[in-house]
Amino acid sequence: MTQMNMIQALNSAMDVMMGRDASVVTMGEDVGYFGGVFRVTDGLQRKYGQHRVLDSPIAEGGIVATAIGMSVNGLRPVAEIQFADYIYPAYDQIVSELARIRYRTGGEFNAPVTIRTPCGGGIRGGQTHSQSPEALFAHVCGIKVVMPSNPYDAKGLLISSIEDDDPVVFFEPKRLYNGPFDGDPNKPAVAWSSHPKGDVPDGHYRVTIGSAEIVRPGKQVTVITYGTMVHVCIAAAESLGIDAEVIDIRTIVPLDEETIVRSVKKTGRCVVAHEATRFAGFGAEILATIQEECFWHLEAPIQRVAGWDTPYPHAFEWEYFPGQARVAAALKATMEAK
Amino acid sequence: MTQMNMIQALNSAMDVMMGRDASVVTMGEDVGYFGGVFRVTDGLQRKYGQHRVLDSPIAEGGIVATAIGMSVNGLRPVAEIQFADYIYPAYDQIVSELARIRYRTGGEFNAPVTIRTPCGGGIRGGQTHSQSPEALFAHVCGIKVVMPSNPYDAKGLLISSIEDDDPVVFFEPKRLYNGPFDGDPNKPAVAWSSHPKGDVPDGHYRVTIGSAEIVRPGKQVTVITYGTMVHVCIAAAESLGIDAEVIDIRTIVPLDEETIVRSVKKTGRCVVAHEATRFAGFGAEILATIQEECFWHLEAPIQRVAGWDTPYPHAFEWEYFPGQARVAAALKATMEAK
Amino acid sequence: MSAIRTRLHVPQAPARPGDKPDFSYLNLAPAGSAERPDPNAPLAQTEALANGLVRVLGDDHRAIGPWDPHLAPSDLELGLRHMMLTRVFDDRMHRAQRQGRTTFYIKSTGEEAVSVAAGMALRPTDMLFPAYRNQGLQMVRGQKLVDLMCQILSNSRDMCKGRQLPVMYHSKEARLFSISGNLATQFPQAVGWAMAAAIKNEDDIAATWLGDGSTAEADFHYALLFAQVYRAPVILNVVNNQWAISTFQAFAGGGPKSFAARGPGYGMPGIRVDGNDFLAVYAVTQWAAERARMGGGPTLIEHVTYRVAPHSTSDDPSRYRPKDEYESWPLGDPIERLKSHLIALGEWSEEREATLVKQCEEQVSTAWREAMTYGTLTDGPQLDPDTMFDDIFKDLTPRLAKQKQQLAAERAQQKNKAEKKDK
Amino acid sequence: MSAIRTRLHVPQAPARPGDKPDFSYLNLAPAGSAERPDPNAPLAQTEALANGLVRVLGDDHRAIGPWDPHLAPSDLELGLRHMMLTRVFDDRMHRAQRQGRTTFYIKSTGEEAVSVAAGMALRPTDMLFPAYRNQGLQMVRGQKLVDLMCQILSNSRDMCKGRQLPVMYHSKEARLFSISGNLATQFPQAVGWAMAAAIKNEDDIAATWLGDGSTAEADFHYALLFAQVYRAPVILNVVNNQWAISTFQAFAGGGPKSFAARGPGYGMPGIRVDGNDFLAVYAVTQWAAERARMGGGPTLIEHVTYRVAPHSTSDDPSRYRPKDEYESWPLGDPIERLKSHLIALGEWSEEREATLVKQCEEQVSTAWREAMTYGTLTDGPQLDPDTMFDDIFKDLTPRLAKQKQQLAAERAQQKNKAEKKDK
Ligand SMILES: Cc1ncc(C[n+]2csc(CCOP(=O)(O)OP(=O)(O)O)c2C)c(N)n1
Ligand SMILES: Cc1ncc(C[n+]2csc(CCOP(=O)(O)OP(=O)(O)O)c2C)c(N)n1
Ligand SMILES: [Mg+2]
Ligand SMILES: [Mg+2]
Repeated sequence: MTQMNMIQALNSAMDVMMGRDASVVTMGEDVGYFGGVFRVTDGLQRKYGQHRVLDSPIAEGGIVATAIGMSVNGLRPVAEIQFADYIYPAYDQIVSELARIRYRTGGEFNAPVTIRTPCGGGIRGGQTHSQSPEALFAHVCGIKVVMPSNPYDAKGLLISSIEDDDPVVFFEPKRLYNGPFDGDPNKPAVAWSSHPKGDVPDGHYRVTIGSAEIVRPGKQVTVITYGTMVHVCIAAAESLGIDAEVIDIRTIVPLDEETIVRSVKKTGRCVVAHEATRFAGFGAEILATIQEECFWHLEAPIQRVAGWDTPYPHAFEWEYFPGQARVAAALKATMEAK
Repeated sequence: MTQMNMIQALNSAMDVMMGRDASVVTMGEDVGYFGGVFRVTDGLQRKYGQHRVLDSPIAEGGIVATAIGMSVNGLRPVAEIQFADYIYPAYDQIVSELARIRYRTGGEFNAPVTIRTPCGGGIRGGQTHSQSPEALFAHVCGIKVVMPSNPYDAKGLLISSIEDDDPVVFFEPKRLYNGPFDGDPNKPAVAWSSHPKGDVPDGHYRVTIGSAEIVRPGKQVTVITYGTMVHVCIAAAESLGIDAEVIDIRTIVPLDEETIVRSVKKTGRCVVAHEATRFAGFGAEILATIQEECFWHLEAPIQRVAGWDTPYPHAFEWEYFPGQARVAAALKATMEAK
Repeated sequence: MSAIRTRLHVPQAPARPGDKPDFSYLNLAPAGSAERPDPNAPLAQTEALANGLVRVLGDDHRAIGPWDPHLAPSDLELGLRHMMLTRVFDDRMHRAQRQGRTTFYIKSTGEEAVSVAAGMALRPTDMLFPAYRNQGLQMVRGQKLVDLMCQILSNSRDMCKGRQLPVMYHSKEARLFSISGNLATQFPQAVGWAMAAAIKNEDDIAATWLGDGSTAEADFHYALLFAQVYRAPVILNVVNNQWAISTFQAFAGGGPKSFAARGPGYGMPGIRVDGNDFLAVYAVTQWAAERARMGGGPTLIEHVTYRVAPHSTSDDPSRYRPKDEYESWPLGDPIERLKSHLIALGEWSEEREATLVKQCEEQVSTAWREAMTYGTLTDGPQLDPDTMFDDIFKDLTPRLAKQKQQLAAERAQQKNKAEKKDK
Repeated sequence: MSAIRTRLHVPQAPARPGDKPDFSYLNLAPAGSAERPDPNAPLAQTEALANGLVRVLGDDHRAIGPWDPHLAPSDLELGLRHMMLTRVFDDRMHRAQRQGRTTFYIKSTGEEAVSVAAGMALRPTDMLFPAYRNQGLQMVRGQKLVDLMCQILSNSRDMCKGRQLPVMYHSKEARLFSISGNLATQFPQAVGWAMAAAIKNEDDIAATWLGDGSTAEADFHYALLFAQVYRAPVILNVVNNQWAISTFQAFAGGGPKSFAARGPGYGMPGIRVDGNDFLAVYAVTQWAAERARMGGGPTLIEHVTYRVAPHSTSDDPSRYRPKDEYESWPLGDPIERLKSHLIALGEWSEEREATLVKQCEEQVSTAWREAMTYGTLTDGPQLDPDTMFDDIFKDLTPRLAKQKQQLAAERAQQKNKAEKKDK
C-alpha cells in the first residue's frame, strides 16, 4: 500500500499494465516525452519506450481511429484525450465505429480500446476545460463508461478497463486529481493522504466495472452520484445531519441498478446528483430507472441536482457547480416532502 | 391548401423561404443538381441557382463549419446531413461551436444555421441509416431540436427554424416522408392525402418552436411522444380502446413542459414513447421532468417505450422498432397499475 | 439556372443528362511513359507520379514500360477469373435485389481491377480494410460466395447475424476488416493496424480503399497524417470513379490537382494509376507494398476508373449524368483489357473466355441456390431475433437480458394473437 | 529509452532539455531569393514557394528582392508600434497572472509579426478568424486595451460576460471573430464566411490563423478542401512556431514537407514565409489578398517562427526543450529586425525606440489601472451571476428562467448564512 493521489494511482495502473502486458500501449497529445499535461503518463515513455508511449498529432479523431486499428491488430491501446471537452472530434469514430465493431461483425472482431479523459470543472477552466459529457456516451450502446471518484477506484477501474475486451471511455474528474473536494473552493485543499481511498496497492488489482459502491450507508434517503459530486454529497448530508445513504455508481454503463434499487426501496427517498448539465443528463436516466423500478416505494419525488443548462462559465464556476447548498436544498426538499 | 407529403411540404418550406429571403442558402451532399437523395431540395437549384443551392463535398464537419461561417456573414444556411447517422463527423462543430457562439460572445455574434437531417428507421436501412440521435443534441445547451410528425408541422416548423436566430437541428422521420405510419409494416402504405395534416398551405406560415400539440385529447392516460411514434401511439391507444391523450411534443429543445404537465396532472398516468434507444434517451428526460413536476398526481409508474439498447439491426428492424404491441403493453401496464 | 451570378466558383460536372459525354478533363498519358523510381527512392523522385498516370497495357494490348510486373500467364488468368467472378456475382446480386430477394446491393462494375489486382499483389497475411465497392478483394481472398450471399440475404447463416446492410462483409480469418456504412472511417483504422504491425515488428502491412467523394471526410486527412508521421506500413487507395452518387469528383477537390497529389503534400509518394489496367494496378501496389515492408512508409494510390453501375440499387444515374456516358470513357473495361492482353500473349481465346464466363455463372448459381436454402430476410429459415442483444458487449448486461425477455414476451404474444386470428 | 526497438518511426524533437539546441532541420533561404509570381499566376508557377522561404529583410537589415512591399516609413513605424504594444501587453498580462489577478494567459512573444504585418496588409472590412496567439490582430484593429484586459479579468466589463477563458476576445465591429478554446474550428468557419462574401458578391475577404500542431485537426482539412472547391476568398495561415505545447512540429507532419506544401496538394498556392520578417509577412499577405479579391481563390501561408514564450501560464517549457533554445533560433526577433531596418533606413533611432517602449508601457499601465477598477474575477465590481443564463438562446426559455430563480435563491440563502455567521 502506498499513499497516492489520483494522478499517481492512474499512473500506477498504466505502469502495472504496461509491465504485465506488452500489448498495452498509450498515445495522446503530450503523453510521451512530457508525460501528459496532468502528468498521468509521467515516466512511462522513459520506462517503456517511444514505441509504446506515443506522442500523437493533435487530432482526437485520428487518435481514436488509429487506436481502433491497433486494437484490431492485437494491441490494447489506451488513448488519452487531453480534456473531455475535446473528445467531440473523435465522436464519430467512437459512436459509429468503436461502439459497433463487435456488434456488426457478429462478435468476430472486437476493439478493446480504453479512452482516458479528464472531465469536470472546479479548476477555472471555463467552458472548454470543464465539461462532463458522460451522458453523450451513455446513450450509445456498445461502449462502457466509467468515472471513478478516488485513487483506489481509479487504479482498479483503469486496470479493469484496459483488461476489458470491450471499449471503455474512462472519465477522470480532474478536480479530484490532487485531493477529495467537498465543493467548497474557499476551504484549504485536502490531500488524498488524509482519505482512506488514498491508500492504494502498488501492484495489480481490479475494481469491477458495473458495480456501484455504497460509500456512506444510511437509512433516510438515498443519494446517487458519481465523480466529484460523491464528496460534495457526503459533505452536504453530513452537514445537514441527515442519515443519507450515498451511492457512488462508479460505472455509468453498465449501470448497477440492483444496488440503486435496493437502496431506494429501503429509504423511499432519493436525490440524484451530477456535475453535468441537467437537461437530458445522465441523472434523467437514473431517475427514470428508479421511478420505473421503485415507484411504489417512493415517498417523495426524486430530486435532481446538477449543473445548470448552460455552459460552464469561467467567472461563474461556483455558481454553476452544484455545490453543497444545491445538494442540501434537494435533500431538504426530499426529506420534507409529505 | 395543397395535398402534400412530407417531402413536398419540406420542399415548399425551402422554396417559400428562398423566395422571400435572399440570405437563405442550402448546401449538402447531393442536394444541388440532384435535389437530394430524398428529393427534399428538388428543383431548388434550377430555381435559385448554383450559388444558393450548393452541392458539397462529403464532409459533414465541413458542411456545418462553413455554414457557421456563412451565418456569421449574414446568410441563413440550411445544411442537409444526408442521414442523421452521419451527423457525428459534424458533432464537434455543432456542440463546441454552433451551440456556443452566441453565449461565448455575450450575444454579439450568433449563428442562425438550420441543420436538416432524416432520422429513424422503418426503411430497412440497417444500423447506419436508421438512427434517432436527438438525445445527443438535447443535452447540449444552445441548440434547438425539432422533430415534426406530419407535413403541416414539417413545413411550419422548418420555416420557423430558418427564421429563428438560434441554431436548430431539424430531424425528419424518414419513414413518414411518404405517409403516416402506424407501426405495422404489413399493412398497405397510407398516403398523406388521407390525413388532415397532409393539407398544407402553399405560402408562408409558422408553427411555433417550443410548443407541443395534443393530437388526440383524452382523459385516462397521457402519451408523450414525437416523430413516427405519434402515429403508432394513436393507433395503439385506439386499438385498445383507451381514452388516451396523445401529445406530440414536436420540439425537443425547448420542451413544452406546460402542456405535458397539465395533461399528466389531469390523467395521472403516463407513457413516454420514442423510437431511439431507451437507455439515456430523451424519454428519460421527459420522464424525469414529469416525475419532478407531477409526482403527487401520478397513480402509476410512468412507462417508457423505446427502441432497445442495441443498434438498429437490418434483419430485426421490426423487432427493434417500438411498434403497437410494445406501446400497448405499456399502456395496459399503466392502466392496470394499482 | 438562375440569372444571378456571383463570384462563388462552383465546380461543374463535365456533362449532365442531355449533354454530350466529355472526358477531356482527364489528364491521360500513354502506356509505358511513367518512370518507375526505386520503391525506396526519396520523395522528390516520386513526385512526378502524382500527376502522371501509370499505365502498362498499351493500345496494342501489350505490356510496356518499367512498370510491367511481368506476371506469369497463370497469374493473369487468375486475375481475369477473379474479375469475371466479381462481375458475374455483382450482376446476379443486383438482379436478386430487383427480384426483391434482398433490400440493397452495390455493384463494382468496371472497377474490378482496382480490387483484384491490388489484392493479388499483396500477401495473404496483409490486412485489408475495404470499402463497400471492393468485392474483388473478397474474391481474391477466397471468401465463399455462399457466405457473401448469406450476408446479403441477412439469412440464418449471415456472418453479421442480420445486423449489417448487404455487402458489409468481414472475415477475421481472411484478414478482411469489417466494412462500415460510414464512409472513410476504415482509412485511419488501417493506419493504426499498420502502426501496430510496426510496433510489434511484424512484416505484414495494411491496405485500405475509399472513394473519391469519401476523401473529403476527416478520416482521409487523419490517415495520411498519422501514416506519414509514424511511417506506417500501409497503402492508402483512393478509387476515383469520377462520381460520388450524383456528385462529380471535382466537388471533392479533384480537378486542378489529382487526389494522388495530396500524398506529396503530406510527404508521402502519391501515384496516379490507370485503375482499369490490371497490370498497372498490380505494379503500383507491389511497389507500395515493397516500400512499406522495407520501412519506407505509406503510399497514396489514386486509381482512375469509372463507376459504370448506379451508385447502388437505390440510385438512378440517368437523373444526373448522360445515360451513355460510360461509352465515352477513355480507359475501357478492365476485364476486356486483360482478356485482350492474354489473347495478344497467345494465352487466351474467345472460347476459353466463354468457358470462364460459364464457369463463373455456374459457380454463382450454385452458391445462390445454396444460400437461398438458408433463407432470405423474409422467407425460409430465419435468424433468432433474440440474438440481436448479443455482441453489444462480450457479455450480456442485466439490462440487455431483461430487454431480451421483453422482446420474447412481445413476440410470444403476437404469435398468440396471430394464431387466434387464424382460428 | 527502452532497449526494445521496433520498426515504428517516431519523430524526434531536434533537442530536449540538456541537449544543444539544433535548428539545422530548418530549410532556410537568403532574403530576396524567392521569386514573386503574379498573384493570378497558375498554380504551377507558385509551387516553388511552398518549399522555399520568402524573406525580404537581409542580414544587412535592408529590404531586398521582388517581395519587398515598399512600405512607407510611417507604415513601418506603425507596424513596430503595434508589435511593441503587443509585446508589452503580453508581458504585463503574464505578470498579472503570476500575481494572481487572472487565471490564465497566453503570450505571443517572438511571433508578433505574424499577426501585425498580416493584419496591416488587410482591409479593415476583411473578416479575421484568429487563434489564441494572435493578439497582434487585436492591436492592429484598434481594440481598446482596457476592453481586452477586462476580458482577461472576467470582470464587470468583460465583453464575454465572464464566460470565456482569458484571451478569447471578439469584436463584431472590428470584424474579429470570437476565439475558440477548441483548436482549429475557426479555420473552416473562415472559409464559410468567405464563401458567403462571394455568394453576396462582396469584396471583403476572410483570413484565419492556427498553429502547426492544430493543422492535425480535421478542420484544417475541411478548410483547405472547401476553400479550394469553391475558390473562396480566404487566406489560411499556419503559424509554425515549432512547438505545440511539448510536441515538436514534426508530430503534425512538418518535416519532409513544409506545412505550406499541403496547399498545392489541394490545388492552391502554399507560401512558406519568414514569420519574423515583418516585410515578408506583409508582402505575402498582400499577395494572397490580391489573389483572393480578384477571384483567384485561397492561399495557404506557413509562417516560420518560434514560440519564445511558454505555451501558456500553465506551462513550463524547460521540461521538454532546452532552456536556451531560443537563443539559437536563426530567424531572430521580429521587433528587433524591423527596428534595425528602420534604423538602416535612417528613420529610427535607439532614442525613439526607448520612447516607444515607454509610451507602450504607459498605455498598458493606464489601461490596466482602468481595467482593474472594473474588478477582477475575485475582487471589486463583479458581473451579475444571473447573466449566466442569458445568450444560451436569443430569448430565455422557461426552464432557464426557472434555473435563474433557483440560483438567485441559492445565493440569497448563502448570503443569509454568511451574514448570520458574521454576527
Ligand atoms: C459519413 C457518411 N456520409 C454520407 C454517407 C452517404 N453516402 C453513401 S455512399 C456516398 C457517396 C460516396 O462516394 P465515393 O466516396 O466516391 O464512393 P463510390 O460510391 O463512388 O464508390 C454517400 C454520400 C455515408 N455513407 N457516410
Ligand atoms: C480540439 C482541441 N484539442 C486539444 C486542445 C488542447 N491544446 C490547447 S493548445 C494545444 C497546442 C496547440 O499547438 P499549436 O497549434 O502549435 O499552437 P501554438 O500553441 O503553438 O500557438 C493543445 C493540444 C484544444 N484546445 N483543443
Ligand atoms: Mg466515387
Ligand atoms: Mg505551435
